Amino acid sequence: MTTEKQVLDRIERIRRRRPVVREERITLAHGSGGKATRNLIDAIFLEAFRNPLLAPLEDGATLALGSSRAVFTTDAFVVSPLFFPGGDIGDLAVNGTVNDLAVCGARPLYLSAGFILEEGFPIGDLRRIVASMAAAAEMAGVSIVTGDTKVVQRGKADGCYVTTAGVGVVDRPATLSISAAQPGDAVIVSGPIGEHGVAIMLARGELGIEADTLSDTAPLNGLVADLLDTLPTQVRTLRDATRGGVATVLNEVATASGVTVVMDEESVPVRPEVTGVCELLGIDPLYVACEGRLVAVVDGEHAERAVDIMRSHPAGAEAAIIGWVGEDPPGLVLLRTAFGGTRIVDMLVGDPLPRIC
Amino acid sequence: MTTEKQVLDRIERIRRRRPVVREERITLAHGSGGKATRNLIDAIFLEAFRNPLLAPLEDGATLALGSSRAVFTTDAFVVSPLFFPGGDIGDLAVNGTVNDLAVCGARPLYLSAGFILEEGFPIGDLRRIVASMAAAAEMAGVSIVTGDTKVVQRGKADGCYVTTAGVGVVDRPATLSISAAQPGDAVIVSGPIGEHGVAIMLARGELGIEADTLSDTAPLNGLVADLLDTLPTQVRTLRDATRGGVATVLNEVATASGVTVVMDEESVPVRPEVTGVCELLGIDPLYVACEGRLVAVVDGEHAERAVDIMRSHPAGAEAAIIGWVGEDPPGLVLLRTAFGGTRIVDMLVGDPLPRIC
Amino acid sequence: MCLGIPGELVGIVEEHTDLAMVDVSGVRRRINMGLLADDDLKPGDWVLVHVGFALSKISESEAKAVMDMLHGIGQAYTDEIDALKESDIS
Amino acid sequence: MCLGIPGELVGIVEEHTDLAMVDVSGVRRRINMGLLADDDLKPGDWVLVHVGFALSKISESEAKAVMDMLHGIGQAYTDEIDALKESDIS
Amino acid sequence: MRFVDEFRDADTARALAAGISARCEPGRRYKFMEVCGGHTHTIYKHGIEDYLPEAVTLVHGPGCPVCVIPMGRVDDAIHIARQPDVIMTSFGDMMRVPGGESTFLDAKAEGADIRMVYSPLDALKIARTNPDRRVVFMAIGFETTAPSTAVTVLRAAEEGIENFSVFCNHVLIIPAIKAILDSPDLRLDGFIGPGHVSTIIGCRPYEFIARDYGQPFVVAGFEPLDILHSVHMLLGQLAEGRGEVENQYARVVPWDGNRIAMEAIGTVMRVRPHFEWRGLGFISHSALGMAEEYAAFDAERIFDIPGTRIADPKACQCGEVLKGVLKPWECKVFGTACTPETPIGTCMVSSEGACAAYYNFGRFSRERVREATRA
Amino acid sequence: MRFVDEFRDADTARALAAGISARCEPGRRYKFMEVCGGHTHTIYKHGIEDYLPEAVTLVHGPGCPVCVIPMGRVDDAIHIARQPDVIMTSFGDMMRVPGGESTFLDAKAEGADIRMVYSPLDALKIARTNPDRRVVFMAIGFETTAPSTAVTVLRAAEEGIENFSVFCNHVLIIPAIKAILDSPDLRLDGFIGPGHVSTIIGCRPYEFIARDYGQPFVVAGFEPLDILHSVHMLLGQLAEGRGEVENQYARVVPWDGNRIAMEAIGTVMRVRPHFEWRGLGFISHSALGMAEEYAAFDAERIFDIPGTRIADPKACQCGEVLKGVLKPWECKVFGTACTPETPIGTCMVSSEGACAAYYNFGRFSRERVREATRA
Ligand code: SF4
Ligand code: SF4
Ligand SMILES: [Mg+2]
Ligand SMILES: [Mg+2]
Ligand SMILES: [Mg+2]
Ligand SMILES: [Mg+2]
Ligand SMILES: [Mg+2]
Ligand SMILES: [Mg+2]
Ligand SMILES: [Mg+2]
Ligand SMILES: [Mg+2]
Ligand SMILES: [Mg+2]
Ligand SMILES: [Mg+2]
Repeated sequence: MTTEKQVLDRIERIRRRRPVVREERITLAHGSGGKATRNLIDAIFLEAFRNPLLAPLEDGATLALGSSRAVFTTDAFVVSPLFFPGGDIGDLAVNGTVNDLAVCGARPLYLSAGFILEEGFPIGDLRRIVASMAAAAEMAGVSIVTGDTKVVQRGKADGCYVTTAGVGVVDRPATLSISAAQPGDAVIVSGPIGEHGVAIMLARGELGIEADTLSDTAPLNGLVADLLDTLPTQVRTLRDATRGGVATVLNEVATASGVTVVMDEESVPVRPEVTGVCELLGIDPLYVACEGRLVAVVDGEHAERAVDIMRSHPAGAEAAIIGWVGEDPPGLVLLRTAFGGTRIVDMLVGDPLPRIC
Repeated sequence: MTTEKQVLDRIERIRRRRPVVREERITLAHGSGGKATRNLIDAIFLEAFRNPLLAPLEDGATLALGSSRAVFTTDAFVVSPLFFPGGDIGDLAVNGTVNDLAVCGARPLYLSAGFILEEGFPIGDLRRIVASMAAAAEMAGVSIVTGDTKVVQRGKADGCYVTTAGVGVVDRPATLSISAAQPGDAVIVSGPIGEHGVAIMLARGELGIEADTLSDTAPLNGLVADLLDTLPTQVRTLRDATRGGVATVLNEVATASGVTVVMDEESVPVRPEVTGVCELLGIDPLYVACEGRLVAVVDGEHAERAVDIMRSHPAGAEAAIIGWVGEDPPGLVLLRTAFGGTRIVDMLVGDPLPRIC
Repeated sequence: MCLGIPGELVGIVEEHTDLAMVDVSGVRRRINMGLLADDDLKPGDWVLVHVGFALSKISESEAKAVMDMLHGIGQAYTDEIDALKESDIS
Repeated sequence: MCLGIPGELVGIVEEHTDLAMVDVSGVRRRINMGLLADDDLKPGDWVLVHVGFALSKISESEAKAVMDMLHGIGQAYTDEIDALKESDIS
Repeated sequence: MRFVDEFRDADTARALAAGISARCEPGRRYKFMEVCGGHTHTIYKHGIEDYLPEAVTLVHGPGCPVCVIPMGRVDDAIHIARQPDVIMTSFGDMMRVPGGESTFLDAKAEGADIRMVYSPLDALKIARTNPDRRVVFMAIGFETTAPSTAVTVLRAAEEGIENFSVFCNHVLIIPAIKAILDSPDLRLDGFIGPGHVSTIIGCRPYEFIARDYGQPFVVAGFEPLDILHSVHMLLGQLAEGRGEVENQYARVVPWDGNRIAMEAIGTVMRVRPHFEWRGLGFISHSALGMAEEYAAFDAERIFDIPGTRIADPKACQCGEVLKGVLKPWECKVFGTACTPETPIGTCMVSSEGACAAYYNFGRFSRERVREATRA
Repeated sequence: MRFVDEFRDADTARALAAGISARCEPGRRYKFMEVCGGHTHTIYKHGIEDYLPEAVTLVHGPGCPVCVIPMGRVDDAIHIARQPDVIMTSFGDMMRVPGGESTFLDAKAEGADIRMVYSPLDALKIARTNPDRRVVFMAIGFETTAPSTAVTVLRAAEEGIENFSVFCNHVLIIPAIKAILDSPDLRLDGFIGPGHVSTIIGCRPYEFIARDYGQPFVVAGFEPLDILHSVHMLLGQLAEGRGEVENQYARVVPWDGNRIAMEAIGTVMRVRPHFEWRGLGFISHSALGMAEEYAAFDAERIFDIPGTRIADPKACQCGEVLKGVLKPWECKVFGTACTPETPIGTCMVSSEGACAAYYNFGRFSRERVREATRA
């Protein structure tokens, strides 16, 4: 007779297989940042574009350009609404790309911006977005050096989409990688989670819920620089916890590094309003997007030091150790619940949440 | 009494003023590639992002990265229909960015791809697009190294939009610039014009016109490399003649370089079917987009050589000298018509043509 | 599906629509109070919220009674734990 | 607006819809021939096309007559030009 | 959060766990069924099983209203949603529930206008602001949710909103429990009763369970201490040889339920003669349909519905899982062919479904997880 | 392209230009008006003026049907287009024509469903495939275009397509020419007659011009040699002291026009008692409206149209330009306030408008351009 253990082992083997996309059409789940997104990327994009720079699926690709090392990244921003408490699509588009460069260990320098505008979009709104982008670029110390604008017929977009790409230089011999986490490392988050996603959900007005939640959108390159200046090799992995939230980032770490990540629910910073909204809607803040929160995997010996460094930067004032890295079972994220129990924290299966970035 | 000359001089002065955007909403004209697009870019984007790398509005920005020089560019692709005779949005998105790098004198190396997919988009179509991108990248010798995918609600896009950005290295001490044209230079086009734009218009099926026109989408980096290998400093300006066509490129040259560009209508290569469609619809092929045609301004002494080089490359088999650069009046493009007359060829005023790239 | 969350009544019940503002951890939503017309609700009362409706008024005394009982269970363990708490200096 | 283009009739007129295929420089479109029902159209005839309708049948003899006349005007100049043409070796 | 945080206290849990162990008779094994999917979710989400001794097993019952919707009803709903003038509305839980051919999410991707709502009142609001469309609310849920639907219909009638209707799939808990009690292959030692259903129906309807079947039945709250407390109470009854209905959740559940809510249901809805439950088959008097008097709001009467009947897939063992006969991992397709991404049975869809909860939260053996999470 | 390329031959043009110069009386100046905007466009596009001696000036007449639409009619059309169930269709030329407040392009950006068509039959096709929408064709153009509209309406009636209508703005060339001939401030030596209008109406309707006003009138084709040839013919009439109607464009224009087309117009449309022309004011019997019998297809009857009347902007001197009294550059706002991007008058909108043609193609003095383009 088959035992529970045999069944569970078989499942883990199956999970490690190359995913296939069985659906015939794109659904919202493919954009959720969870499993369906990952399957789409693996089975369609990685498969077709196969090359060693894309394959590790870091937040950006590290390139040799002449004698220099650079990081190159891109993100498309389709957030709705375009303007929300704490930010707008403009600063989101700048910060998002700045952060992807920063977490790859690069000093962000140059951004491109591609706009897709819907016929009828108010030019006043475009001015606001562009001004936000300029301010965010200034704050992050980057320049928007090239761009493109397309206009589509009314009804073929949602006002304004922005795709930014970014280039940064790698000055230090960093070994940052999603697959570099090691047993004994600590997991740190730079501040309270889920605020961006909750702010967006509420800003749509459809839920009738009111709360004072602001998006956490912010550039993280300063914080990352501080961290890497002091702990250049002790920092293993950096990620900004965007679509899919902290849980998704840690699942990626666990899978890529072949380790267990153990989270301690009680030490994960979550503001009460975020908890309130999540309880009301029955969602888990671990999966809710941030746009200005860093997840860092750091050599356990230097974890306290890393938290201190973060806390002395405004973007990391509420940094906290939220877990650690173990050896077995590889590829899984486990949670010690505040209640004192334990459970798995899996990749999100396509929850059709509203568009958040 | 005011003379005609006084009036015309006053107009030219006014035309040189910084443009303002008076409209309250985005219209299709802002995406046409003509004057409205240019005004939007000048008055809103340049104004807000002001920095010396963006200001020249080349097809890409030339960056110092460590000790290397690189070019960085982006384009958003929203073409409708997604699949058309001669290509699809996938190879268009790769070739467009490869070409923008090439015309800045860079060797295209790395591309990013940001996808905005509409809920309900057939995954089979996505596979086709991605396969096209992979094939185009292979042909151009570039790698797609980073990307992003977003899904928007049904009715908030038109199937699939792709924004590519690209990075290339500058190996040679090129002085290519939109403002480098000099009196005595020759103007060369690498092949028959307007085929892409016509192929797209017909592919939409709304005009009921049938013709065997194929899009000219193609990578130009090989052709450019051949040209610059032999004539590194004699080539002044390179552009791919996309939105707005050859006429728009030459207007940009005339304005930025402060020269007159004189075109000889008879020597501009146009295939009969393109002429036929343009005559039927009352449009001018000089303004119709190409996606694989190079416009080169070359030292007049070496123009024949440049044409020979182009003609020995498959992408330039039908290259031709189509005009020359003069001194006065600065900022204007003039045309010697096939009929033997002369006229101005101005920037396009927002003709609401269908989405072509 | 049967997700129900305690919230505090922070506004007056609006006559026509039966709606009142309820606060959940600093988050507010208008909730339909029609099913609790028999209860004598006032601001400060707590209700159980489900899909936009208040299903029942929460009894603070019953809640306290259960907590007291729970604290009574396994008294020995609780003593131990209290001792532990006092020694906690974090 | 009054744009009219010569095109060659390359298909049969479809009875019900009055439509026929017309070729303009290798480009084909179905054109309404209803306004030329009085003319006896056949493939190879040329018509003037305007907003999807054929407005008139083009007379080849009239065209030739005009061209002949034009070539006759300023015969002196034409002779000169013919000489020029012969010397053109490109 | 008040009434929440105090019921999640780990110290109290440890004390209570000790009490539970102390109440277990050495060598005896206990099998309790939590009827409600909300409980299943809580158990996994908080890792409550870590506090239970080996001797106590929790069995996940049929109380996930999403999980019991037969595939044919989903197809019928999609059929309605595909009418060009229809806006279909439902709770987010429904979006990925598989019908015979597709899900709401698929139908939406193919062009149907399907919108998630938080409350049936939001669906009514959509009807109010889209007078040229027909807005259908796909109503699912036990007695907990039925009153909200009923009140919404009453309001629609009051306001004369004619473009609003309900595709009623409300199910009743008592017939389901009875079906399980009557199932020959089942051995249970007691029930953790559905707390939120009971706010509406009260505790009396369960009395037959104690009386006729001699089973202890404790109506329980949804915080982890509530569950542990209920287990403690069930063990107490067993130790004392009692089989009674007890109310652990008295802070929320009045013994007599909610009169107004019951009346609203009684006005707007009627008990159907029978209704199909996924995995359990047809059960008499187990669901609510719209009353004749509210026919104008009844999507089943308004739309020409195919009334699709689709047999559960052969591989699917949801019925056994719902009855607690099989543990999720014992189903042959669990975790391989049937996963939350590609659910075959509905227990794999909602996070309240036994299979999904086990897959998402508990897929590893408890010892291994406990081992791994030791700091 | 046959019938095109041979009429663009530069060698023949040089010969013809010599012939034209030879026909000019020394010291005499000639002012010919090309009535049709298509001619204006051809003249600039091919640089025909480069072949004309100083003594010959071409004056651009009122024959751009887009340019003469009064602003109020544009506003009325936008009013119709804004009705939520309406699809407004028109030729691309209309998109940027300014009304009192906005253009079709603006209205489209604000949400109106406005679509460009190549043919009125395409508008009818849109009506056929959108039975739940009302499809309106904004009909513009002279007699050249009116038959196409008429035939389309006849087909709609035949097929019983009830959701199609025409907002009729067809104008008539003869009253416009007459208005110009009667204008006191005008001195002309002859007319280059509208070739494509004449395919429909023939050449007879112009006979009064020769007879009553003694002006030579040559119906001309649209290729550049046609224009030069016509100038040559006009000079010939003047040299011989004749004032007649001649047909340069006999390859296309039958002397008697197109009977079927005239009948189609006569069936579907009626001459309006008067109609406002931008810049020229009201002209009697100068436009076509829909006939009573086709009221079902008449947008003016179907829709509640404000019938807006808007005075031309003060700065606008389109009237003078349309009559050939002013050259475009002599208008005070030309090229400064009024440009193709921000047109004040309609002559600046269509590429057939005198101001737009001059701005886009001829803005520099001919000498300077000739100088600059010398190889
Ligand atoms: S694994 Fe799937 S098919 Fe098997 S019982 Fe669970 S939900 Fe049903
Ligand atoms: S410049 Fe403008 S306002 Fe003046 S006549 Fe021309 S179109 Fe009319
Ligand atoms: Mg990225
Ligand atoms: Mg990112
Ligand atoms: Mg990232
Ligand atoms: Mg571009
Ligand atoms: Mg570019
Ligand atoms: Mg480009
Ligand atoms: Mg370019
Ligand atoms: Mg991304
Ligand atoms: Mg859920
Ligand atoms: Mg035009």
